[in-house]
Amino acid sequence: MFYPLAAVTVVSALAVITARNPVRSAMALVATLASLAVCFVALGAHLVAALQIIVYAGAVMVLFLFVIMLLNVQEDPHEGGRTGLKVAAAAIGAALAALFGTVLLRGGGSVEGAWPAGFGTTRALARVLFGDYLVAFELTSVLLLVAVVGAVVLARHDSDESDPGEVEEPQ
Amino acid sequence: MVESAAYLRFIVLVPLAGTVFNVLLGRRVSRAVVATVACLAVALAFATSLRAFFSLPADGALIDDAYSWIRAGSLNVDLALVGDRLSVLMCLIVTGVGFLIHVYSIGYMSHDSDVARYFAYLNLFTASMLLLVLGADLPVMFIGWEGVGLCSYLLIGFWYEDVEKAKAGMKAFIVNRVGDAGFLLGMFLLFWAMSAHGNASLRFADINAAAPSLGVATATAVALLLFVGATGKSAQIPLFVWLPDAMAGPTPVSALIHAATMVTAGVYMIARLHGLYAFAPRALHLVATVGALTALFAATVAITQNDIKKVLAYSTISQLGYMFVGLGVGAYAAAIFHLMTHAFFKALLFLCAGSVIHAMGGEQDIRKMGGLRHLMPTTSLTFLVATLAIAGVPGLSGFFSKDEILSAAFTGGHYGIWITGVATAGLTAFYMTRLLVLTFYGVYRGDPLAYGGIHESPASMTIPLSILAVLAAVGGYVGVPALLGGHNALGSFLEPVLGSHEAHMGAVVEFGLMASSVALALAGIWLAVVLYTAAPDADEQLGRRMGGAYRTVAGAYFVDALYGRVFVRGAVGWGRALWRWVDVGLIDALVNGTGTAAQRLSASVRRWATGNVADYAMSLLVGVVALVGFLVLQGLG
Amino acid sequence: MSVWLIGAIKSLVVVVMVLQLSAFLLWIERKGSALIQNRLGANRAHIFGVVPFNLGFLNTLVADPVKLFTKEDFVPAGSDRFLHALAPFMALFPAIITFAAIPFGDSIRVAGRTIDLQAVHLDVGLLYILAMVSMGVYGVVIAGWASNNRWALLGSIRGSAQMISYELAMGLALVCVVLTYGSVDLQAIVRDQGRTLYGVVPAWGVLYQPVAFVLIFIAGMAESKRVPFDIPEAESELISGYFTEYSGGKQAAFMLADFAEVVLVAGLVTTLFFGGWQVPWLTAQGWKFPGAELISLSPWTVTILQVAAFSVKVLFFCWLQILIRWTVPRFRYDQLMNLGWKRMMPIALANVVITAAVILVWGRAA
Amino acid sequence: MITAAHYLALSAILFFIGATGVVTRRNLIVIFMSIEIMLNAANLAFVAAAAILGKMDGQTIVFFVMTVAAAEAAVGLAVMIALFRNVETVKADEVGALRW
Repeated sequence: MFYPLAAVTVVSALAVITARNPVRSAMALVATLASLAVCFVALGAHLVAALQIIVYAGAVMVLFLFVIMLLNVQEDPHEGGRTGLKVAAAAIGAALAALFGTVLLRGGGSVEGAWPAGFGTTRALARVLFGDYLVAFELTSVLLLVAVVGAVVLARHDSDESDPGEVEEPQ
Repeated sequence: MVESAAYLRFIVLVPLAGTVFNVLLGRRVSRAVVATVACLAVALAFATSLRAFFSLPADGALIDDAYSWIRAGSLNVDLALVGDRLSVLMCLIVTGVGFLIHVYSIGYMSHDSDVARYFAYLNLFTASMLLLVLGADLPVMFIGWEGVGLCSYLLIGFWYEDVEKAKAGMKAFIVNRVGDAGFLLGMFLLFWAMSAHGNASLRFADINAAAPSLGVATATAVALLLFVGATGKSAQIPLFVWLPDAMAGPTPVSALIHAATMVTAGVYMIARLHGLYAFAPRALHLVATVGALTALFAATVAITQNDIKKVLAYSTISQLGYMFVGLGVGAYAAAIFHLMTHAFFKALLFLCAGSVIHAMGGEQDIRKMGGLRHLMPTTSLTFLVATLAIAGVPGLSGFFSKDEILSAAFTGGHYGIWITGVATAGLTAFYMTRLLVLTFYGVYRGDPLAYGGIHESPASMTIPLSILAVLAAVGGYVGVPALLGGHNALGSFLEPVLGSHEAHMGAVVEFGLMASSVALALAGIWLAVVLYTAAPDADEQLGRRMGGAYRTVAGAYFVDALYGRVFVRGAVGWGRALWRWVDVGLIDALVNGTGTAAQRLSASVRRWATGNVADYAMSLLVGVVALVGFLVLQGLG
Repeated sequence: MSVWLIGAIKSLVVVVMVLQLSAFLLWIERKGSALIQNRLGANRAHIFGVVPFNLGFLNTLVADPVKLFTKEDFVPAGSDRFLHALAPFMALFPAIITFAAIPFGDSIRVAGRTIDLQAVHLDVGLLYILAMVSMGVYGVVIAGWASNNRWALLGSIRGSAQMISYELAMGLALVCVVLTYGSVDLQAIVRDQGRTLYGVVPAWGVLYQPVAFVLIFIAGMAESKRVPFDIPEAESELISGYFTEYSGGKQAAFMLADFAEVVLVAGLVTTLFFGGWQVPWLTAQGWKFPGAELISLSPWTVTILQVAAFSVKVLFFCWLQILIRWTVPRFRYDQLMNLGWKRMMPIALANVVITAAVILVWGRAA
Repeated sequence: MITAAHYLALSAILFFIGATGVVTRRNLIVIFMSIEIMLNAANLAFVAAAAILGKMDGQTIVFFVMTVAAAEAAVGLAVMIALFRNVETVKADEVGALRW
């Protein structure tokens, strides 16, 4: 079960960075996120998996698609340029993966061992979230509020352009 | 005995207030208000000086400790004013003559467009001069010293649109800087010496008191350095060259600054420090020698000048020489006496010259004048009085003061100096009579068309002339020597400050001395009258006959040209060399090199900042790989 | 292995049920709309051309799909073929697998094994449904993008904006439900509704959360993009919206997805607010009418009754949606957005606050 | 037997893919997506760690990562819209006005 899942994840992730068309990249990313959600389920994180789909696949990626369509970003015919950079990036990325892999593999342990009762349930997560991490949780809400306001301010047209009432005011 | 008198500061502050008023509001109010404020300020200063004069303690001074100026280490300098007999007398001269000249200026400057600026400068000058006179210590005097220098520069270059006049102002300023450097060095040395003797004060009283303990060498060095300052300010050899050029300024300015007051600052300063100079006999001797040489030298030059103001300028230099002779032979009171009488008659002479120039529409060449006494009777008469006074005709002020100096010189055994002085007296009588005759007597030689326009000056000018004429005539009677039945009131008045200088040779000798100088003076007058009445163009014949010698004298012995060639051109050459080799070659190269190096370096470094996020991410990635690799290796090892 | 087998069987059952129900709805819609509009409706699908053998919905049930799937599968020039093909499945797939979490009956015991009548028993069932509903938007977006057609793109942008907007109100309303039941497990929520209030009234969710019911029902209809929320399709404006460039089987998939969503909304509303598979007063042992003796029933009977009750409820809400679809005219775009953001969202927020306050003061009902 | 190491290796590979994408792609939106991949790789590592340790903290961190990622996406995409409105491009190498 793990290997096909991992294969799907990796292939779709590769598709994200190799696809010429941003929409295809986005769809590949959705696939990556979905298969990662399945990984989460396999690791006993049901709630995180659901959140992964709701937040990432359901909201963030739709936002991405929305922006892609809004800006009408076309396929990039010159995307093939800078081969040297790509090769170097791939080499360094591989080195990084190898290094991380080295480190992470040494910290291996079973993931199918005896989890404590209620591990990964909504209740368990809520207990930690609203216990040890309460302050961080509240701060996160502030962060989101700020982000929303910031996004609105940034993406908004200038008010004098978008307000037709001003223009139609009789002289 | 010292009395506190806080009103002394108003002698300085009232003219200063006049300046402030005319600077801030002068352009907005009428000319009448400007002039009234300026004259009133000086008049008030004169009145305050009179009050100080009448409240002088019998033996002592009035002190106004206005403000503690500098407190640094052992150095204590107060912005203090001292009103003793010397300084109050000077105040009266400055404000009195100054007031008359202010009034005169109303008429003289009536056609000028920038009266407010003129009177602002004039008031500022008066304030500075009074500060110089009243200052209780050397630094305060130095402020006044620099202040009058600044005003002199500003007023010489008053008509700055004329480049020559602006240049004359700069010349005066620069030459004075040379002298000021000496003054400053002297002041520093004096402070050092005073500190070394445990009395870190620069008060005149302290200096004069401490002078004996300074040692002859130190005292001489200080005295010489300060004398350098005095030669600058008072136009003595070798720093006289600026004064003839200073005639570029308005004539009342020449009268006030370059005849009556500022140029006497050097004399006043040495008189103030007489205690110090008394212990530097060599320096004192040099003062006398320089004064005598300057007097003779300037008198010879004055004979050959054709510009009415230039003649008076060289005359001033010559008379200042007399004063230095007086100082040099230890007759400080006599020097101050001559300073006072000279202030009267030389101011009068300049003002008369101004009246003539005013009437002639700016013409200053005496060869184009003549016969003006019919057209300008008051000016002519007052000029005659002044001429007789300066020539030393007995009974007039110049006779008494000059005679006192000369007799002091002879009495002191300075026979060479005495001979020089007597010769100068003859020359003085000659060139002054020449000036008088060429200007006011004989026939008119100028532009016939302008003849009809020549007229006597207005009352605002003639009244000061008359008053000064009276002063020039009778001013000498404050110092009638005992020989002539007087008791030298001025001398005894100043005695508490300057000490007495009574050394009599006997009546016969003194009469002989007096007679010789008087005879020489009368001879000079007679010669001039005979020569120039008969032939107004006598100078040209003289010039032809004497050739190079005459040209040398007429060109003031080419001192100016020499300075120009040696110092000015040398300085310019040095400046050019420094600019080209040091400034451009070294400093600029260093600065530009630094800039260029930084630019080149950054030009190569900035390639890193491609503006492409991918490259930044790439370098970030490389860094992460390196870091993680290091950690992994460390963990594995 | 039997776990897998049981799961597979359950999944198959659910998928078939949903698909058949969707197809059935197609016929209901045709005849229903005819009924509403006082006309005959679809009546030309004969078997061998014999009228008596026109077996009503069965004919249409077969004829419509056959007709659709045999039409030309047209792909417009300049479109992204892969994404163009992917889109219908992206639309249909989430709609169908959402049912996996919806319980259609209580657990039964077969051969010593307890089997939930629910494709997958998920701890986070409600969130799962929310997640899958949010995935539904991709079908719309990709379809419009891949069609290389302005109307299609406009339709998909409208569709995605609409779905995101109403998801918000729906999510907030679901929060109220979660607060009420104290669980996100759908089976637990349904079981909780088996209680009675004062021993008489079945404790269905609608009694606790009427506002949330209305909000979720409206939002659900908006998610299914049907009239009056058919802005993304809007025949009179955008030809056919995001699936303008689709034909044949792919178009059938979109239609199927629409009807699947209708069923999904009905199922969700039923589960959350109308007791799910609960039959009033029916317990695992039999009927226990208030004030009456227990009428004992066998477990199988009870199970069948429960599944039937669930089906009837779902069908009722499907019919309600069709009724609304053929009754109310289409919103304008601004009206749609105003309703979503300025009406439903604040109401949902207020509802959350009030619910939380009530629970804080009086405690949970259960 | 699937161990945590498998998941961690998967996480490393995903991170590498994301990093490579950030460096090689020119389209800012795709770069953004690559960053999301990297974030998700980290998430996977967290969840795996939670599974290894049997503690919920790892999953809680993922919750925060998701929240921050959502905020980042909102602001980042708004920036991109503003950028596009001004310079008509979302190519990373064409937006170099502040270089040098």
